[in-house]
Amino acid sequence: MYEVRFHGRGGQGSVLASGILAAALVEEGKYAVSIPSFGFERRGAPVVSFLRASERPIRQLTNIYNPDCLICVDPTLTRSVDIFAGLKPGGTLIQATHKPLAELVLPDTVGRVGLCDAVKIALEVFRRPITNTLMLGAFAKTTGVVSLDALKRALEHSDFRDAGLAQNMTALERGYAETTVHQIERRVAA
Amino acid sequence: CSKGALTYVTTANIYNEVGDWEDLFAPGLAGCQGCNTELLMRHTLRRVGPDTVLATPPGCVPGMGSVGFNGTTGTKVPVFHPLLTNTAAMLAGVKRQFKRMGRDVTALAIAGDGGASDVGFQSLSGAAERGEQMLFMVVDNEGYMNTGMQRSSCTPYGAWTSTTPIGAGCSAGQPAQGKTQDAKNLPLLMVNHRCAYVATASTAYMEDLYAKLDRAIEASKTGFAYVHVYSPCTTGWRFPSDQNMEVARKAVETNFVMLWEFTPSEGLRFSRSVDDPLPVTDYLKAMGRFRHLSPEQIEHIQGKVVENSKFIQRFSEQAHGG
Amino acid sequence: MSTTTLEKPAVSAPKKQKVMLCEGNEAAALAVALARPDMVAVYPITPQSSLVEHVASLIADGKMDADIVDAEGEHSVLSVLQGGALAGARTYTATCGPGLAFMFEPYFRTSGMRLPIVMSIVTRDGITPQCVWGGHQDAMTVREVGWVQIYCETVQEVLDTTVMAFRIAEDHDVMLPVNICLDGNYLSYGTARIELPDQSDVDAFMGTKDVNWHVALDPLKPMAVDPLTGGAGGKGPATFVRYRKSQCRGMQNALGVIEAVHAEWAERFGRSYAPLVEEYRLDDADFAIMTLGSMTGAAKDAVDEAREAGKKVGLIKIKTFSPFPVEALMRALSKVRALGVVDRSVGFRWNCGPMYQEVLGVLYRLARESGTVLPAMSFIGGLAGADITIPHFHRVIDATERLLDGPAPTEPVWLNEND
Amino acid sequence: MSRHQSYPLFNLEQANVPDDLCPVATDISPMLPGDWRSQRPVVDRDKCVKCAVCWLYCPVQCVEEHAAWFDFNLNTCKGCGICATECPQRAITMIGEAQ
Repeated sequence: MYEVRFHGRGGQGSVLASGILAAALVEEGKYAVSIPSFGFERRGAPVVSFLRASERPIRQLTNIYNPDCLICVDPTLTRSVDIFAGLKPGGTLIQATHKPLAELVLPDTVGRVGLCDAVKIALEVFRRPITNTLMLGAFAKTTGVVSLDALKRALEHSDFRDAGLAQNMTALERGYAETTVHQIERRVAA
Repeated sequence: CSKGALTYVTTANIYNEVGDWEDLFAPGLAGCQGCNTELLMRHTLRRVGPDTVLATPPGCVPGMGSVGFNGTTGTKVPVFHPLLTNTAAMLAGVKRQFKRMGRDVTALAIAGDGGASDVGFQSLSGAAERGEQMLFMVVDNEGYMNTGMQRSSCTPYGAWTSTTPIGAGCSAGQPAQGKTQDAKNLPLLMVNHRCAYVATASTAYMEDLYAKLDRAIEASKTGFAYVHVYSPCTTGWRFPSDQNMEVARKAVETNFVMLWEFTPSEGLRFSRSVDDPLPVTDYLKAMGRFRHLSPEQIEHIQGKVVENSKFIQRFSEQAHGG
Repeated sequence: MSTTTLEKPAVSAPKKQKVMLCEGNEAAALAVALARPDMVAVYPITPQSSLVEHVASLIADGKMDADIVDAEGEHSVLSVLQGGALAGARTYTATCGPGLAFMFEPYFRTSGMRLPIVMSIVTRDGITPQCVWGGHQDAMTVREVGWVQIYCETVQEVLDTTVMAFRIAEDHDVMLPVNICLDGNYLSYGTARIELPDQSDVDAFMGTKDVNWHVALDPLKPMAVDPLTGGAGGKGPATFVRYRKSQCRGMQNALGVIEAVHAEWAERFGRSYAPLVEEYRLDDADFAIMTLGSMTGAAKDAVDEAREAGKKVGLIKIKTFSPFPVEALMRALSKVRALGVVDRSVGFRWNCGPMYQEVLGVLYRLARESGTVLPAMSFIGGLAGADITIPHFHRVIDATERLLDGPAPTEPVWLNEND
Repeated sequence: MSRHQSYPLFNLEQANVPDDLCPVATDISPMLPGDWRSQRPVVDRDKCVKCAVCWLYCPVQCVEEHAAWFDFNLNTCKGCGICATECPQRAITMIGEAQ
């Protein structure tokens, strides 16, 4: 079982991204379950959604408290939300940011980091800061849990059409290509 | 036509035309002696005919046995009790399915004013807004007469009902003198839904009623048709049963009730002149429920009659004169 | 033609099912489309809204040939469908919580008129406290109103059971409305992989439509529908009792029909579910926990973990809650020596969960037959969208295990009290 | 509407429909309110001009046409007196049933 928690803001499409990732995993013959958190998800308010992936059918329909991976599609979110709560030791962070790794404050649980200047790319692709599909590319690049091809196929089957689909394809590819992956060596082994 | 009523008497025209048509209610219904509602529903269903589904929410219409009792029915067309609250919605479902099946069936509701203007208003308004294809007739006897003459929102100002009684008053306020609010004008509310057809009618003006029924039946094939019939209640209003038509007539002659019709394309048109009305006291004194009225209350009612008349006349003028 | 016609016709192999990903609400909508209703009435309410939006889209896209009525409230939604059903329409809607409460007046009447309307309840907790999140309080509150009520565990089960609901409702031995309950939030918005049956296979499963063979509002078949019935004296009381007894009989008939329809579904589509009561790792269990709805998945995982730790625990899931599957539960409960029941709603009168309260009646019958009283306790969790996690179920398992050699508490355990 | 006669009422037995599902009624009510009457209408046949006003306003629609006059079906007449009050010819009198 591989568990992912998405962090974003209402309107940024993190719930949609979670769904597309689940669809991509199913494309690859895996099982996936995605659950959004439920609240009053107004535009701009911090939102969370959860995704489980497995080789076997998934029975749990619950939230995720100890994720293997965090995907944070908004660079400013860490100021207001403790996105790292419950992350498994050695866990992965996929972060939208223009900052280099050295400028990020990370807890000891983070073992691998994928960084993508998603807002800059999104402004070039969409002329708006829509980072969700970009960050799926970043996720594929950083973890290898899903292939870029499967994500593309899932995108093709999504509700995106025509120009929107083309833009999101570009975003996905650039997210994959322009993400830097860092392995963090800890002095003390667990 | 086998009918031999005098053709020079205009009232006989209706008889000559429809007298042979079957009365689609059972011969025996348990309406009160001289019940205007029974008169209205028998004429209405005869005119609408047997290719009809009839909805009659709780009230005098089913109360007199039109939906029957323990295995017997009072109606020769399919008939049902909706809830007091959902007549228009339930009938809409029936009509839509027949439309889907390509069958021409008239969806007819005969509802009381309580079930239409109070607790049933939401479903009525919703169905009218959606343009559900039906003929919705309201029998306005100005209260919940079937259950013991309680007040409805169509009960007029000053009227005695069993829940707006006449009393000596208490330390907290004035003596109780009947209903203290004016009636809700339901047909005007329906005009504001831009129904395919809206009309007011009275059984004292049968030719007018029949003409309006014809237009309403036609309109119900394409949209929501609404007919509001003022229906004096011998039992609840306290007048002798033989005076029914006289009371109905006086209501119109005093402008307490005005007869008009409305379509979105033609606007509102009076079907009987509202000029030179009789004083409203001619109407009020015809029945017991207004016997207690003070001069101030009568003045209030007369004022409201004038106000209502002007209000509806302005609708009419905007449609035709302006 | 010959005596061999007693054998059932062979079911042809189903066409390949489309694998896709969707949320529970969409699965319900897809199932409704497969069942080909004539009329759907909708009014949006959280967490049902996306379900009726999906239905509206399917109709707008020409993937579903139904008349959609955007009614002005749930009261009218069900009323429209009653009219439609009386005129012969196969009908569907969905609601929850306050919508179901507002619908109560026609809701009660639907079962009395024996109208086979199918309605999803995307379950939501009861207000007040004001809340828009999941819980079974809405469906539980109306459990005594004569609707068949079936709870789903997974998104796939939502899809399959929603199609089956029409067959169950319209079975001539049942002729009762059916609620398919899917947990608000976890199932309504939970997205999972599903297999979508082919329309032609579902058409073969559904058979011919005959919704209003027993009552009709049709000018060519004049009758009075629902005349006044009853009163003291005359033939009224006996007439009323005859209708009520028939309703109760239809409800009991539903038990067998639900089983048969599930068996046929498994044969045609290759997916089987315990139709009434599921037994999970029960045969060699000392004690069991009991669940309802989407909580069951996490509970099964917790049972597996507890088994690895040496606890002899099993699980009983109720799928069909109304009619209450007394006999099937008797068989399941006779295998264990203690029981913990997890409800996602409260029974105010008894200060316990409503499912637990229902089970007490079964335990009484079991005690009469076996001579021993099974200790049981009530757990209440997952109210207002709260999560019931594997750790919660470990608490349930541990507390239930202690019933084997200790007294049973009389108060319920509130699982999310300290979350 | 071209048709003005009722269709025959549905027959549960013929249709093989159980009588304990949805409550329905398929027999027309045999109730006749003629015995409610304390007064009955009497027509002066010489005065009756067959103007049909009594028919128009009779709530139970019990007015029957004869060759030269209109009369009343006393099985259903409730004795309300509307016909007598409305008759333009004053051709109808209400008389006590006891007489």
